Amino acid sequence: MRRLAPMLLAALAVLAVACEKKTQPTGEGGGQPAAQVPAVAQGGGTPAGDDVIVLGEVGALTGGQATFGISSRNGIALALKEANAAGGVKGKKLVVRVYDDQSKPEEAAQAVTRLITQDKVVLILGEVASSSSLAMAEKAQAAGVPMITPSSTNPTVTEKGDFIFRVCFIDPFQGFVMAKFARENLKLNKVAVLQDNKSAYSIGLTEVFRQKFAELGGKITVTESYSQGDTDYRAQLTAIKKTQPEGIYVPGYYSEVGVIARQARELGLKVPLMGGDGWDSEKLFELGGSAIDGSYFSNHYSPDNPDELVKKFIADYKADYNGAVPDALAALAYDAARVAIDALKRAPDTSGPALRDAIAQTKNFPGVAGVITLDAKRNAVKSAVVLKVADGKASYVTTIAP
Amino acid sequence: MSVAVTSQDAMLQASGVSIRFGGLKALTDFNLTVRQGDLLGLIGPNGAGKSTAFNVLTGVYQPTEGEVRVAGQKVNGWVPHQINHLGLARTFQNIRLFRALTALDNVKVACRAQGALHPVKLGQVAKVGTALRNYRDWWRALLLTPGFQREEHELTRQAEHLLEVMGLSHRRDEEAKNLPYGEQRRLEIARALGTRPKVLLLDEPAAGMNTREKADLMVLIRRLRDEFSLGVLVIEHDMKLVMGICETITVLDHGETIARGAPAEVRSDRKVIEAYLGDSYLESHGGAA
Amino acid sequence: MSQLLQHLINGLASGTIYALVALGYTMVYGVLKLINFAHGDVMMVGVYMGYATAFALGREAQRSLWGVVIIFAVAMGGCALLGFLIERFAYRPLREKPRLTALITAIGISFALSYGFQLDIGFLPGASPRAFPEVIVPTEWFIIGDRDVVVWNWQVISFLIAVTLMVTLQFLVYRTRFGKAMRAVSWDHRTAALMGIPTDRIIALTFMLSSALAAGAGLLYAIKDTSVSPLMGLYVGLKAFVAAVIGGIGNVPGAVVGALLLGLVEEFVVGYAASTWRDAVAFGFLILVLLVKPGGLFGRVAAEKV
Amino acid sequence: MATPGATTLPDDMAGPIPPALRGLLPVLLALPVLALAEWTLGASPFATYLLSVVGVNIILAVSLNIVNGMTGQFSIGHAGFMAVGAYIAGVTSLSLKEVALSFLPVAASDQVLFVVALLAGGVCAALCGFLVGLPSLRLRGDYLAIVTLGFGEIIRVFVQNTEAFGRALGLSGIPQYSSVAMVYFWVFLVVLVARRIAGSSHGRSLWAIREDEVAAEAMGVDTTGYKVRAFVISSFFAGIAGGLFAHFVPIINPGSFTFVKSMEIVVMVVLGGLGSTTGAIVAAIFLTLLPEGLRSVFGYLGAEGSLAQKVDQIRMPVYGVLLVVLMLARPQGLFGTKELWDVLPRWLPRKKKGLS
Repeated sequence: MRRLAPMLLAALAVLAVACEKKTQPTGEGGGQPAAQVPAVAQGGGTPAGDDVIVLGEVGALTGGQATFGISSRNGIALALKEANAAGGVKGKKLVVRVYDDQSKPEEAAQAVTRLITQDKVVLILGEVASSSSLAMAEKAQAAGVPMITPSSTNPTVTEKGDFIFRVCFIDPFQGFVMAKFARENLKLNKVAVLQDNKSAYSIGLTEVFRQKFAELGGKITVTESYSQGDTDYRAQLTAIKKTQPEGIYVPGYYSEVGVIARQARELGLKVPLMGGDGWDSEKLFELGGSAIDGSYFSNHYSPDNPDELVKKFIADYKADYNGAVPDALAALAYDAARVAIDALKRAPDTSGPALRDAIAQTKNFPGVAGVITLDAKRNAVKSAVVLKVADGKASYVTTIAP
Repeated sequence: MSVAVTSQDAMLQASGVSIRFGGLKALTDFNLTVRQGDLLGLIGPNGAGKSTAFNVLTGVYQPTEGEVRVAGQKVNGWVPHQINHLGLARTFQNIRLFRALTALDNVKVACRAQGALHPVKLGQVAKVGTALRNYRDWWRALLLTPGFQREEHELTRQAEHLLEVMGLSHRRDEEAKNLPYGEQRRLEIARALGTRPKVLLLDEPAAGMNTREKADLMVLIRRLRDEFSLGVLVIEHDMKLVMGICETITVLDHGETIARGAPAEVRSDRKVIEAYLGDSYLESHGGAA
Repeated sequence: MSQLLQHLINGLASGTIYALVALGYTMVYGVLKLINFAHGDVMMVGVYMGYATAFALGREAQRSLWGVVIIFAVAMGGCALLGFLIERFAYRPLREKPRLTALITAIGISFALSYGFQLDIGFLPGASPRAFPEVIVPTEWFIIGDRDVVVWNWQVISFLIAVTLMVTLQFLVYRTRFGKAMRAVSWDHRTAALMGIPTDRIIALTFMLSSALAAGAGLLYAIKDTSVSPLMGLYVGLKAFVAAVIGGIGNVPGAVVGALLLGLVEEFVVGYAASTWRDAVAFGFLILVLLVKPGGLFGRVAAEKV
Repeated sequence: MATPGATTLPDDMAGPIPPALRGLLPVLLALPVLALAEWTLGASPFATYLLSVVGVNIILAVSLNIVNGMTGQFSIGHAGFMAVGAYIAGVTSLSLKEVALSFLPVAASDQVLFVVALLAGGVCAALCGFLVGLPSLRLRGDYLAIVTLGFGEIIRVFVQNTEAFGRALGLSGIPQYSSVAMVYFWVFLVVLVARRIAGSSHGRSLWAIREDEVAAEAMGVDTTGYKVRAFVISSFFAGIAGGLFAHFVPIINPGSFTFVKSMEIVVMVVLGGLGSTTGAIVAAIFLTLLPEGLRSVFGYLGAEGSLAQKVDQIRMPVYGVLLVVLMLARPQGLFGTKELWDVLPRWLPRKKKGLS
């Protein structure tokens, strides 16, 4: 008993030292730490080493949203690989340091702080979940390090400050797109909603959809909820069935929607399902099978797009990740990384303000998930496409402009 | 530690107590009175209901019928610690010390419960007031007020005194579980005395002791009764011990009181002999009776 | 009316699966007084074993009767082995130690399994949910009205499998030598050991049995909800555990009744009240039951001998 | 790695410090130390953040130890109390955001309001603790555990469905008043409270309940009352921990207070040794720094390359395996029921042996 406890303490001390070491910027060999005065846009200082530029990424690699975090990570890795193959930026190689936040905002805040102060990253990419992005945005803004979120759609994220950008559209727009499509193209009168109560994204889309759909003269029969991670939605669907809707709006993620579609058909609900970009994944067709056929969702881009860029992205992604087809999150992450690389190329140096200004000037950037122009609120202005699912793939129906 | 009651008052009184577990009658029409200075015995073969009687008296079980009074107060429906506060303390048949605590702390736990400045208001009302006062008491401990320190000091002194009385001073800082068996028994008695009881219930205090230790114990029990002005009720298997010290003996069998009286009377009672001989008593105890 | 019937079917369907998982908790608790937090994750591993087997068999073979039997056998056998290993290396060394210690190793194993299976390294499946193959080709068996109520073949088959497993278990526990030994160990494993019962072996067997049962339950669950994911163990495990406690943990029929009740309560809360409050109601129901019956519906609070 | 010094309670009255001063002395000593720490750390956001997380976890572990370790009850819903504290304190701070006490400088006024918010959170959590403690009138052991777990989950669902608490997105924009000094002031307080309880007759009563509830009751200990009070004190500090958490984490979200979080706290307590306050502290520090340390280790092993991207994922499974290994190696926890100074090598001054 007397022997082991001190030993453990010693191990602890070693660990602490291991952490401590990192507090000194590796580039400066343990010299006076660069002043990291918060809120003053001094920038992250010189990145580690002379021949690399370090980017930071925070994502959910474990926990409830891991599947989205991993897609994003893959997309970013692909973009960096391509950039490095093309000679990097300003003669330097790009390196991304990826930290897992276990799908928790406090871990995201911790990871992003580590990226900024220990790893001296010049720019931050992430997260999918808006709560985690909000936590990161706060820290990034305070430190004056630009951050691009690939797929956090909550409007408040970019409101955190002028260093925060996004390359996707925001919740209100997508809710509006589907409401308009359902009412005007599909001519639906009565629609039920099934939202993911654990996801801010889903709640955000639901609110806007309900409001817009009612404004356009439609009727919401009922709003039911499930929680991310559920696999049995029969109770909600049975309750929805009672209200005899003509369509069901399911603004969730593919990981749940596929199963929802199956169970809806199983219960004899034959009406079309509708959703947002959270649906976009090969997994949707795997999980939903034929049940998902005849459904619609709004998205950033259409995979039928003859654009070379999209084709190349899909092919490269497949080659790198065992034939997996990229989902929207991977595509957006890929775009976010490319926007970042583009800005790094254009910026005079890698200081925070210089990068911020370079990112803010992004205009008509050809992303795989649509052409990106950042507006004054640092949000991407993009049209949305509506896709229809049939025979295990999604095909283009129409485009709806903001 | 003087008690302001005359020896005439019944400190513990059970009248017509019965208890039933499901269909099983564990105790029937049990009557008992303990006064200050009494030294009573409760005997009976295995499963006669002796421990059940103890448990009813101390509030572990609730009587199905009849009533129990402690210091004149009816205690049906009370929980054990409230009954303890009225002046009833006990030891356990299978020693139940606070094993990981030191001998001193074992006794201090008991001393404290009584020494509290704001003893728990008895009865079911005025709960809120006591609750609040109890919290105030915590503050004194958290702020380490001088009064609290004095009180703590006083508790230690009391507990040390009790250890001394029981001859356990040398074990003061030993964890209870490390004490030899006989000393654990004595520590349990010391702990019970810490609650400043008026009546002490001893549940087989001599179990597992050798003849010499038993003899010492007999002396000790008498001494405690006199020194602390107690009424003592002893459950015992060992007839010799009971006969040796108790003035009145109650004999239980199958939950019923089959005899009561001075040792000599009980010893020659037919029913008692029958109960013991006819039961497994002889087999298990090799005719110790 | 038809809606009510549909809810009833749904509720019973999830209830039977909760029951199978709950039985595992209850059996292990019975013999070891241990809340086996890794139980749900063992179930998850079992489902992945079944998933891998189904793929190895190929689309045609997995749908044959023998295919299904092989899938269940592999998953249940594999899980029995996993359960054995966990018990042998993570719980047994701690048997005479405070109960909480084993609980912590259980949590450790739960973390290792559920997070480990989220990795996409080597054979590990990755975090994304997968579609579980339709090993029982779905056919509608009963239809009421204009498809107002639909009962599918696999629902009936699952129900029958679940009931068969439960009856077998009941038989095993109350009618065999092994069951008698198990109950003896549950009562007091030291005394049981003194009586010549091979305690270690009985406990190991109980673990294997409960793990196999979990794998079976997990497969039925995956067939029902057509998907499998690394976190399913956590969600289902928690609910099943609650079910076991409602019924009185350690009590075999209690676990079944508790699970069916929980399944129905959840279903009706979602169907007729607010779906957002489902989990709160489930736990509220649990607390209510415990307040009225502190030992669960069928459990007894053992009066401590003084 | 400053383990906040626990106060010692001399067994008799004699001593260099006058009794009247003993109560407050540790607090007076701690304040300048904290101020100094704050001054040194102010420049490093990462150290500040990490130390704050460590501090919050210490508060959680030490407070849970009062219920699980000292009293021997088994609560696995501590994250629920933390959530109550976090949300109540967060909402209080948000609504007082524009308020300033005119007679104080802004910074000081903010700190005063912060403490008010913390106390609001703590008191609400304590009330919940009282409500959860009440069933302990009837429930024992694992059944009590499951009630606490259920309570935690109900709180989570409640937050998720309440607009004022930000639902699934969470509550953001809470002023970030917290500082290392403030966090460690509360760490210090909870440790002080835990140690003083342990050294007082209240503590002995709790230990007695843990050792043998029946005997404790028979010796006049109001077991139910003590259990409820242990719950109240423990959940008060969990609420404070939550409140602190809400003021340095930019957003609080129901996902941060799941039963997995509760389990993490239980793990800290058990790993430290049930009943050992210093054990809980050491375990909290160790387990909080472990993932971050693994990150460093993996970082050194090779931050580039394709496996490096996956490296961070491996932390959690490794954490799980380590738990098992640690428990097997030391089933009684780091220190058992003893405190740090009881297990330190002999050449260090030893405390007088006794209940600690």
